[in-house]
Amino acid sequence: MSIKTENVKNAIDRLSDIVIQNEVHFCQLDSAAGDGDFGMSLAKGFREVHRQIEEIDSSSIQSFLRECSLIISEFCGGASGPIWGSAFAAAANSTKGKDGLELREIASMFEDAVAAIQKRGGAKLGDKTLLDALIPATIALKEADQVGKSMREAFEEASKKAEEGAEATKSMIASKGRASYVGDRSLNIPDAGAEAISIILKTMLL
Amino acid sequence: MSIKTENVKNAIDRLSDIVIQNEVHFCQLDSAAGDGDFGMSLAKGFREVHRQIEEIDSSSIQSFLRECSLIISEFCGGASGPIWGSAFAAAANSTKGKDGLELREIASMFEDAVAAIQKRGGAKLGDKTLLDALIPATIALKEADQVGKSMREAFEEASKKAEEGAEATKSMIASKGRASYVGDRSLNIPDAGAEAISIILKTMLL
Amino acid sequence: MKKIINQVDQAVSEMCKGIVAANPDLIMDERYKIIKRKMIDSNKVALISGGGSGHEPAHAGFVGEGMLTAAVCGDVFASPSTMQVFNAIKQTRTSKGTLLIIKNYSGDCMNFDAAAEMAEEDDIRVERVYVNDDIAVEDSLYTVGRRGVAGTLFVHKIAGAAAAAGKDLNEVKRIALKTIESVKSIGVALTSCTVPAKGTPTFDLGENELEFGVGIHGEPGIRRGTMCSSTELAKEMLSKLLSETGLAEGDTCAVMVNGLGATPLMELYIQYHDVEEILTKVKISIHKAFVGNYMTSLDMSGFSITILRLDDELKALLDAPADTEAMKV
Amino acid sequence: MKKIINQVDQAVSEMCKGIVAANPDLIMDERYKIIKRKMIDSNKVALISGGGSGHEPAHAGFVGEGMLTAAVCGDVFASPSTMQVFNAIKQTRTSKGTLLIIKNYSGDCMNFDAAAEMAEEDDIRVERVYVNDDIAVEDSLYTVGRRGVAGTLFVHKIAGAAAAAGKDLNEVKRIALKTIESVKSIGVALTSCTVPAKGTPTFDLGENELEFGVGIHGEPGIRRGTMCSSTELAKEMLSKLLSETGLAEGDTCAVMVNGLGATPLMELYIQYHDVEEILTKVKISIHKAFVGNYMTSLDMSGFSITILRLDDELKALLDAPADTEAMKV
Ligand SMILES: Nc1ncnc2c1ncn2[C@@H]1O[C@H](COP(=O)(O)OP(=O)(O)O)[C@@H](O)[C@H]1O
Ligand SMILES: Nc1ncnc2c1ncn2[C@@H]1O[C@H](COP(=O)(O)OP(=O)(O)O)[C@@H](O)[C@H]1O
Ligand SMILES: [Mg+2]
Ligand SMILES: [Mg+2]
Ligand SMILES: [Mg+2]
Ligand SMILES: [Mg+2]
Repeated sequence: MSIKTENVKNAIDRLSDIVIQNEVHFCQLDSAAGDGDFGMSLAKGFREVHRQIEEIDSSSIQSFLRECSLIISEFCGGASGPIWGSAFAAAANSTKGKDGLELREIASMFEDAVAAIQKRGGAKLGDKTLLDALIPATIALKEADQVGKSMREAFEEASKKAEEGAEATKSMIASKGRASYVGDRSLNIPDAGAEAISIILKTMLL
Repeated sequence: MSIKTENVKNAIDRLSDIVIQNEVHFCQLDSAAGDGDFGMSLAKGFREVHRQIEEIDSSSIQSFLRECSLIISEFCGGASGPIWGSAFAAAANSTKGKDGLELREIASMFEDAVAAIQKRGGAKLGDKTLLDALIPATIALKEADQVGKSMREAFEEASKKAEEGAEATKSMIASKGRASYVGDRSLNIPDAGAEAISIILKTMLL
Repeated sequence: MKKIINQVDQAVSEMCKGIVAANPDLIMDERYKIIKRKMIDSNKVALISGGGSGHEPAHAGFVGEGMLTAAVCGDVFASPSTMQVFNAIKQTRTSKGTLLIIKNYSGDCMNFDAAAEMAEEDDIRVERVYVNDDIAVEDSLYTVGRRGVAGTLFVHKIAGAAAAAGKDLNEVKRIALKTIESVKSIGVALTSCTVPAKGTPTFDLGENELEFGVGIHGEPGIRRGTMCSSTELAKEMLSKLLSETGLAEGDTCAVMVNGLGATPLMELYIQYHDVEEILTKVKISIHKAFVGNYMTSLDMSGFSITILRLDDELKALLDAPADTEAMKV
Repeated sequence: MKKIINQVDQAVSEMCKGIVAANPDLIMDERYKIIKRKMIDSNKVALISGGGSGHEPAHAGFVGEGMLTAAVCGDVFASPSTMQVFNAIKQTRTSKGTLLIIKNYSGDCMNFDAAAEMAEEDDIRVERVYVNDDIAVEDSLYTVGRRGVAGTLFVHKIAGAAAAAGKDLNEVKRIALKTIESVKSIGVALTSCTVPAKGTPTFDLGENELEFGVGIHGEPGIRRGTMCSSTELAKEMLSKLLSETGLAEGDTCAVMVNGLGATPLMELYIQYHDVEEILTKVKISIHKAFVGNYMTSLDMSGFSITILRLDDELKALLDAPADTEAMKV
C-alpha cells in the first residue's frame, strides 16, 4: 500500500484537527512543570495549516510538507515552532522526488524528522521531551517494516510505544525547555510534548 | 489671675500630651472624609515640642510661643503645619512685651490666632474646618471676660462652644482641605480639626 | 501590605538617599529632605516644586538640566513643611529669583505660601503658580479648586526650559501660567494604593470595578464604574479632556499616558494606541507623547491621561533639551 | 484579572503599535511584529534582540541610536517565531552583518538559531550571543544553562555602543560576549504575574511570602521565603552576586535595580539605597546605576538586582550616548 499526496494531505488535516481539539488539554499538560502554553503554541500553527490546506501547493508530497513547515515556523509559538517546523521541513526533504510512500519510506521520513528535532534542540532520549515518545514510535515503524507488517499494524505498534514512552517521562527530570528550570519539581509529571505525540498517534488510528 | 510664662509652658506641654495621646483617634477622625493623616501630622510637631520643651527659650511668653511655632512649622505635616504654626506665630506676636496674661489678653491672643489661620488658609466659619470650633470658643472667651467671669469659667464656656461647633460641622460640606474633594460624602461626618479643638479644650480642663 | 522597605518612618528618607546615590548630578539636604542640583546656575530663575512623597519619579526625578532646581519631599502624601520649603528656597537662591510650582492642595498651598512669605522677608524674590489640571473635581466657588496631578510635569518641563533659556522671573511665571491654563488630566484606578503607615488599602474595589476620576492620594473619584475595555476608557476620558481643553480639528497637543505605579508598560502602550487612534480620527495632531510612570500614587494600578494644548511657544519649550533622572529630551 | 486591554489576542499587536506611535524614530512591520529604527545605518553592524512580550520596555523600548536596530516581539512570554526573526534579519540587513542577542531559553534559542541559518542561506552574515545572567538557576551539564534576564539590557547597551562606533561584527560579538561573562542577576517576587490569556495568577504567594530566585515568566524560584526587610534582601542577593561576579575590594561595577512591573519606584530606590550602602562598605565602586523598570514580568511585584563587572573598555561603551524610548545616556 502506497501513500499518495492526497493521503498525506488528509492525514495532516486530521492531525491539525486533533491538535486544535486538544488545545486546552495540551496547555494543561504544560502547566504542571512548564509554562502552560504548549497547546496554544501548537494550535496557533495548525489552525493556520487547517485554514490554508486547500491553497497549499500539493503538486508533490515534498512541496506540500515544505509549505506546512513554513506555516508552522511562522505561526507556532515558543519552542514548538522550530521543533515541529524543522520536523516537517526534514520530512519534506525526505520525500524528495517521491510521489508515493511505502512503510519503509514513512519510517525513514520519521527518522529524518527526529534527526532534525535533535539537531535543532540538542535533546536526546531521556531528556523529557517529545523525543521520548517520538523515537520509540519511529523505531517501531522501522521494525514493523522489517518484519513485513501492514501499515495499520505498524502504526498501532508505534502508538503503543509512544504511549509507553510518554508514560516513562514521568520518572525523568526535564533538562530541556522551560520545564528544566523547575528541577526535581518536574518529577511524576509527564512531558507535555511526549503526551501530545502519544495522543495524536492514538487518535489518528480511531 | 495672671498667666505667667511658666503657666504657658505647662499648658503647652499638656496640650502636646493630649495631641500625642490622641494621635490614632485624630487619624481616624480624618479617615472618614479626609486622608487619615491628621493625628500623625499634628503629633509629629507636638512630639517635637514636648521633646524640646526644656531647651526652648522661655525668657518671655512671646519667645516661648515663637519657638513653638517654628517647631510646629518644621515638623507638623500636611495642612496642619501652616495652620497650627501660623496660629502659634500670631499668638506669640499677640503677647509681645507682656510677662503675664489676663483673660482679656488671652482672648485677644485667640483672636489673633484665628485671624492668622484665616489669612493662611482662607477658610471662614461654616467651611467645615477647625475654625468652626475655634471661633465660637474664642468668642466665648471674649464674652466671659466682658461679663467678668473667672479664667476657669471662661474656658469651661469656651470648651462647651467648641464642642457644639464641632458637632455642627457634621451638617456641613467641606470646602477646604482634602475633605473638600469628596463633596457630599463629607456630610454627617464631623471635621477632624474641629473635633480635635473640642477634645483638647475639654481634656485641658480635667 | 508587602513592600520593599525597612522601617516605615524611614522610607521617604531612604528613598531620597537612593535617588541621589543613583544620580551623580544631585545632592540632598538630609534635614529638610531637599533634593537639588549639584550645580546651580546663579543667573537663572530657580524652579522649586515638591509635595508629598509616593508620587515617584515626581518630583525629585525631574530635578536637573532644563527642569527643576530642587524638589522638596514631604512624607507620604503629606505636603512638606513650611520650613522644608523655606530652606529649599534659601539653598537654591539665584540672582533671578525663584518660582514655586505648587500642586493645588490646601496643605501644599499653605506651606509653600508661608515659605514664600518667609523668603520675601529675607529679600528673596519668589513667585508662585498653582497647578490644577485634574478635571475630575468640579471647579466651583465653594471649593479650593481643582487638584494638581500629572499635568504638573509639563509645567516643570516648559517652565524649566524657559528658565534654562535665561528668561526672567516674570516671563517664566507667565509661561508657567500659560502651561497650567492649557493642561488637563483625568485618571482612573483599578486598585487602591496602600499607604505604608496605614498598611491596608485606602479603599476597596471589586474584581470588576474601577474608580473613575480618582486622585493621586487614593482620594475617591467621581464615580465607581465597571471594568471596561481600554478603548472605552480612552473614549470617555478623551471626550471630557477635549471639551475642557477646547481642542478642535487642526489643533496640536502633547499627550501623557501616565501609570499610577503598578500598571505594566504593556497596558499603558495599549491605552496610548487607543488615545492616538481617537485623536487622529478627530484630526488633532500629537506633537509629542509621553508613556510611562511620571506621577504615581504608590502601588495603585491605573493610569491618567493628560492633554496639553500647544502653541508655537509651548511647543519649542517642550522640545528644548532636558536631562533629568526621569525625563530626558 | 484587571488589565487595561481590549481583546487578549490583540494585546501584543496593539502595544507594538502604541510604542511606534509614541516614538517617531521607530517603525513597525505589522505582519512579523518587528519594531525597528526608521533610519538604519547600512555601514554598521545591525543588532537584533527580542523574545516573548510582557517584559516591556524590553526589548522594543531599547531600539534606537546606540542600542538595538530592531526588536522582534513574540506573544506574551513566548519566543517570536523563526519567520519573525528571519524577516527582522532581512529587513535590517547591513554591509557589516547582524548580531542576534538572545536570552537563553530553549524556545528563543531554537527560533533565533533557525532564523540565523535561514539568513546565512541568503548570504547574510549573522552571529549570535546567548545571555545567561540569572544566577538563580544552577548551571549544569544536564540543563539548558542559565536564563537570560535583566542583564540583557547591559548587552544591548554595550554591544550597541560598539556597533554605533563602527566596529566590525567579530569585534561587536567579542564585546557582547565579554559583557555576558561579566553580568549576573537575581530576582525576587512579592506577587505572581497574570498572563492575559490565562487570566489568573501563575502561582500563589501568601501575604507574608516571597519567591526568591524567580524567573521573568512566572517560573518558580529556588526557594519560597518569608517577607523580610529591604536591607536583608539586598544582603542575601548581593552576597550571591558578588561571589558569582568575583568582584572584590577596589573593583568597579554598574548596578541595575530593576522593577518587575508593579513595584513602585519608591521601593526600588529604597532597595538601591541598601545596595549602595553594602557595596560602599565592601569598597566596590559603582560607576553607573540604573533604577527603574527595564525587564519586567507583566504585573509582577518584585525586583531584580543586576551587577556588571566593568573594565575600561566596557565602562567607555556603557557611557557612550544612547537615545531610545527607555534608556537615554
Ligand atoms: N530542546 C528540545 N527538543 C525537543 N523537544 C523540546 C525541546 N524543548 C522543549 N521541547 C518540547 O516542547 C514542549 C514544550 O513546548 P512549548 O510549550 O511550545 O515551548 P516553551 O518551552 O517555549 O513554552 C515540551 O513539552 C517538550 O516536549
Ligand atoms: N484652609 C483651612 N483652614 C483652616 N483649617 C483647615 C484648612 N484646611 C484644612 N483645615 C483643617 O485641617 C484638618 C486636616 O489637617 P491635615 O489632615 O493635617 O491636613 P491635610 O488635608 O493636608 O491632610 C481639617 O480637618 C481641617 O480642620
Ligand atoms: Mg510551554
Ligand atoms: Mg489629612
Ligand atoms: Mg494629608
Ligand atoms: Mg512558552
